[in-house]
Amino acid sequence: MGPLDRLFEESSRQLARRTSRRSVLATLGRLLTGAALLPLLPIDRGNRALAGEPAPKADNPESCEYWKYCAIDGYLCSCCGGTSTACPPGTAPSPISWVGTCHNPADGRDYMVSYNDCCGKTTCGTCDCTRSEGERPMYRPSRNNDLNWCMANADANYHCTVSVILGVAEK
Amino acid sequence: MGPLDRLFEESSRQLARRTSRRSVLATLGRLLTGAALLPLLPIDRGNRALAGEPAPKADNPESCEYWKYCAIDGYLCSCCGGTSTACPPGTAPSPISWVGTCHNPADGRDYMVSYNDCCGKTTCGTCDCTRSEGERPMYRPSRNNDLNWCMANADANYHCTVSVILGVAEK
Amino acid sequence: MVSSARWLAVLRLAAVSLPGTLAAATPPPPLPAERISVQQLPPSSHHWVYVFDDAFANEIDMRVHLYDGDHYRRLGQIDAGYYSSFNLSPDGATTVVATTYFARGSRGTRTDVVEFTDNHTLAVTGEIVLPPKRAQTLPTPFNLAYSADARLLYVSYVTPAASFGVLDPVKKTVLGEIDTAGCVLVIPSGAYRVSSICESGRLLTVTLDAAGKELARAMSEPFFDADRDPVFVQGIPTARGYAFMSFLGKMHEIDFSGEQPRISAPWSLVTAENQGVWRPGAQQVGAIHIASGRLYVPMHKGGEGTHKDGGTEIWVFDMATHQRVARWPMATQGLTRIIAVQVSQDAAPVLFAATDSAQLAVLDPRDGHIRHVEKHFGQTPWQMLIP
Amino acid sequence: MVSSARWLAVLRLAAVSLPGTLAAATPPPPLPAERISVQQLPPSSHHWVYVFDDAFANEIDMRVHLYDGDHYRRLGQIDAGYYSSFNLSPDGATTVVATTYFARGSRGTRTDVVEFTDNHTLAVTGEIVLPPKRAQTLPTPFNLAYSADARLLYVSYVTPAASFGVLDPVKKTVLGEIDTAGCVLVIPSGAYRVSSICESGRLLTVTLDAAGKELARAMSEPFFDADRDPVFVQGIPTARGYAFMSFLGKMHEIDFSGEQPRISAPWSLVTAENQGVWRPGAQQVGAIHIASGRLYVPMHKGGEGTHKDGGTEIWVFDMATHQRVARWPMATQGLTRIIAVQVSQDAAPVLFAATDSAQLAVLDPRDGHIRHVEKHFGQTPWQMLIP
Repeated sequence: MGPLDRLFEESSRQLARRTSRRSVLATLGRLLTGAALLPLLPIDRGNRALAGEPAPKADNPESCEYWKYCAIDGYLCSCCGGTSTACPPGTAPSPISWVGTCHNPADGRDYMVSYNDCCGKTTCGTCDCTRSEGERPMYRPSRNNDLNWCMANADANYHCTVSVILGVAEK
Repeated sequence: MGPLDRLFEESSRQLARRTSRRSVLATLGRLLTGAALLPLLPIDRGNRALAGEPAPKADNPESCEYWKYCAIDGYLCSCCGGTSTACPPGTAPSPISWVGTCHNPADGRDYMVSYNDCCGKTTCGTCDCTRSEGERPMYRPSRNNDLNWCMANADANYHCTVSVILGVAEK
Repeated sequence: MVSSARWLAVLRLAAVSLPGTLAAATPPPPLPAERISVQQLPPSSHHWVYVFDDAFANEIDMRVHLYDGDHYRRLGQIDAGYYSSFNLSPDGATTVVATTYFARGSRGTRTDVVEFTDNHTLAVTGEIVLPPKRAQTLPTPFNLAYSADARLLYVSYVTPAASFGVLDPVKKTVLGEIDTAGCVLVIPSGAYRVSSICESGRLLTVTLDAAGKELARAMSEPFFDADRDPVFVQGIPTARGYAFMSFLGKMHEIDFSGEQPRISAPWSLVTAENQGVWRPGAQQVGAIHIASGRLYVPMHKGGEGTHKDGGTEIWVFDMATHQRVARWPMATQGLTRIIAVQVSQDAAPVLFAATDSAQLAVLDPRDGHIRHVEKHFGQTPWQMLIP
Repeated sequence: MVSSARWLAVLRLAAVSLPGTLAAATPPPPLPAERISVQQLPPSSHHWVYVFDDAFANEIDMRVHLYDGDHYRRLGQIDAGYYSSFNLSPDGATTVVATTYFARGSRGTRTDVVEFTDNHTLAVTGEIVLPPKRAQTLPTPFNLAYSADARLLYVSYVTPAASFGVLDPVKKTVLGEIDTAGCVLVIPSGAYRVSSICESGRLLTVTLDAAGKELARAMSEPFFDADRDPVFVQGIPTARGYAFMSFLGKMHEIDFSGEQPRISAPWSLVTAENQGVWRPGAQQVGAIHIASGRLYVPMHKGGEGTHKDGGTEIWVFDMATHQRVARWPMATQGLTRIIAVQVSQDAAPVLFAATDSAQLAVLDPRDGHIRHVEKHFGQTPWQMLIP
């Protein structure tokens, strides 16, 4: 029985009795990625305080200030042979991820962003970036960037992190 | 057949035919340590040019300038929980080693020093020290500090290096 | 071993290079041959600290350094593998490390394992191989924890489904696995209770028998709101349990001495006008000297998202009165942002602070005076434990 | 996916924050959802360099970085394990890494292995498990080397008894082991000769058949004196073989194109009055642009024992005339000591220099002008190869 099956079994047997519906949805949500994740996940708008400030390198994907990286904690794949959405050659993206809600100053919108780890090589070690806006501790895994999200990969070693727009964040 | 047996077999079968006696002795010498090593090893006096200069931290075993460290390249065990002659707790000294000839400014003598690696934990990482006086490339292993001298230990991981006086260097 | 020609050479050298001394005096005997040994640790001290280096740029090579806060020396190292967690046994005699190895360094067969190190010899004395479910996360005191009587050892699993393993640290076996219904971490209490933190802001407490089988479970009332003001999971040991600090600086003290956790009303580290302006932030967010009731917290000025940024100051509070009793800027003393704090529990305690530039500082917990700073103490010293 | 309330909010924000623009204009459509991919490498360039990071403070985590010397970007990483060696296949399509893994990171069962990485995908495509004899030493081009036709692969063994393994890189098997009578390293030539360097200053050359069995062996005359002026083992590729530089700056060119190595009379990088004053020193001590005959050497002022110290200057020589044609101080350009150099072999070459503070610099090999510097390029970038 794989982790997904097991999780569903747990959901029906125990989780639903003891935790809120929202928690269950978040738990399911963290097993998915891409646009399908969007309706399942809670949205965080806590990081708008800085929206009016100048965003110096908000349009450079090799800078930690790039707008999509608002909830990242790790190494930017853009500096490691990948791009902001592409894992470096020879690594594999994690199928599970955490999400953030990031403000794009270019169009004034907030976007849901999925952070997927790229896995199977040792730590890239360049472009360390910790921002953690809207990040939550591991009891909310869908918003947590401390966990090794390569955990479920065949090769579970963390290398770097990409960020992928899921869609505009619902108000 | 262990490496020592094998080496002896090689010595009798092939080495003696093809290399100088001195080379054979050096090869044997590097399998031993302690005072027994002394008569077998070549002596290098190339590093006396600096003997007249002030030796700033020559009496501090946590300094790379300590007189015994003249041919070291690695981490000083003195900074890693050991001393200049003691491996840190939980590590094991290498039974094989390289040697140097170091000048002790306190008594004006040159000493033969054996450098043994301490093995079985990952790199200590503090007090990096490279001096390499009288050091020779790996074709003279008894004087080479590039090799992992933990190579023959049960746990062959390099942690740090100690230095052990073998005796006064013969002129 | 010393020829007479050699003696003459020494005499000649002495005569040339030391003209002001008695050149004709008998030279000292040569230094004797030395023997290699393995250093033995002296009896342990209250001021020894175990410092976890996350080795953030080389995560397959994490390690724990044992450091002497009186003599300012490293005492030794315990290797910790990949994305690992560590803790100490209740008697301080053993370090446990939960870690992962891959057969080819960063690839290949994954082996999750708990390793036991004798804190007197710093040698690994045994291991328990785990199912490949170990929670690979940053340091907390609750990734891996002993029961109070050291008969059971609990290890967090996240696959990402959450559960925990129950281990027998004496027989070195896995006793079983307890599902935690999405709640995470292992907060140990009594014999044998394990509490986990839930996204709903509640604690799930599972009671086990001595063989690690579940006897009962219960949910607490919610004590925090993960949306509005989440708590750090780096709980701080108190006299009767743990305190959980929130991102905005609320202290939630929880008494774990009874059958179920008793949660006190929170109090705040910051005044109303400073809420959201000054805040705690670190990898290890606070330490309490229990006898004196002094709490040490790395604080900084910053907004949402800065909860890992590290403190520019250490603030000191009285746990009884909830008053701030001191505020120590660190930059003026040469430290960068404080990323972890720990304090010893003896009557003459020392305070340790690790920074985001891998400084390890030893401070006087009475006045914040820095007694000593180690530079380049590993790469990322993010957690410190003292038995 | 976008509600009308959301549109209004965007319009309102635009009206407030961008007063000078046409606030009533149609807003741009939202950015589309993105898909994760894995980056594909473009066709390889002559200016790509493979940089070996010895990771000296975390030696179980060595790695090779692929770097683009035109666009100043990392292209990817190949993991290299513990105390490893690497090389490239003659066609440049494959990176081979000889390394060691321990079952418990730094302890436990030792596995020596050669790993093959496809240089287009940077994925490991296969491995050969070795006997636990691999020479664990610092980078040279001769720790691990292909035959010219890529049918055989040689790997140095030091236990400390010296020998080498003969591998079949196609079938991924160990063919055998050749004893080298105390001589070390595998200098490949022809089909199939392997030369090793002996303490006596000679070369031992073993000739093999296509199955890796020894057919013959021969010893050269001595060409250096390990006592008086040893050669670095980091040989520099030349048009017909390799040049071995001595600690004092003598160049020993050896032609490996024939049945036996032909050793030329040495020439000197330093004038008589500078001998022993200025000297080469680095982990990778020189590089030659073969078509132009330009040799680049990190040089420094220093005495015996400084042969690993790194160069404060790069000196440029003409291999035909043996004249120094340039001398480039590096500190004035912001570089610390040069610990490795490499040059591409194309008609518009780039020169790479790595320093002891982990800078990676891209230079113009015509005038030494620095085009770009990467800081913190790993910990200890000690060897660079270009196919």
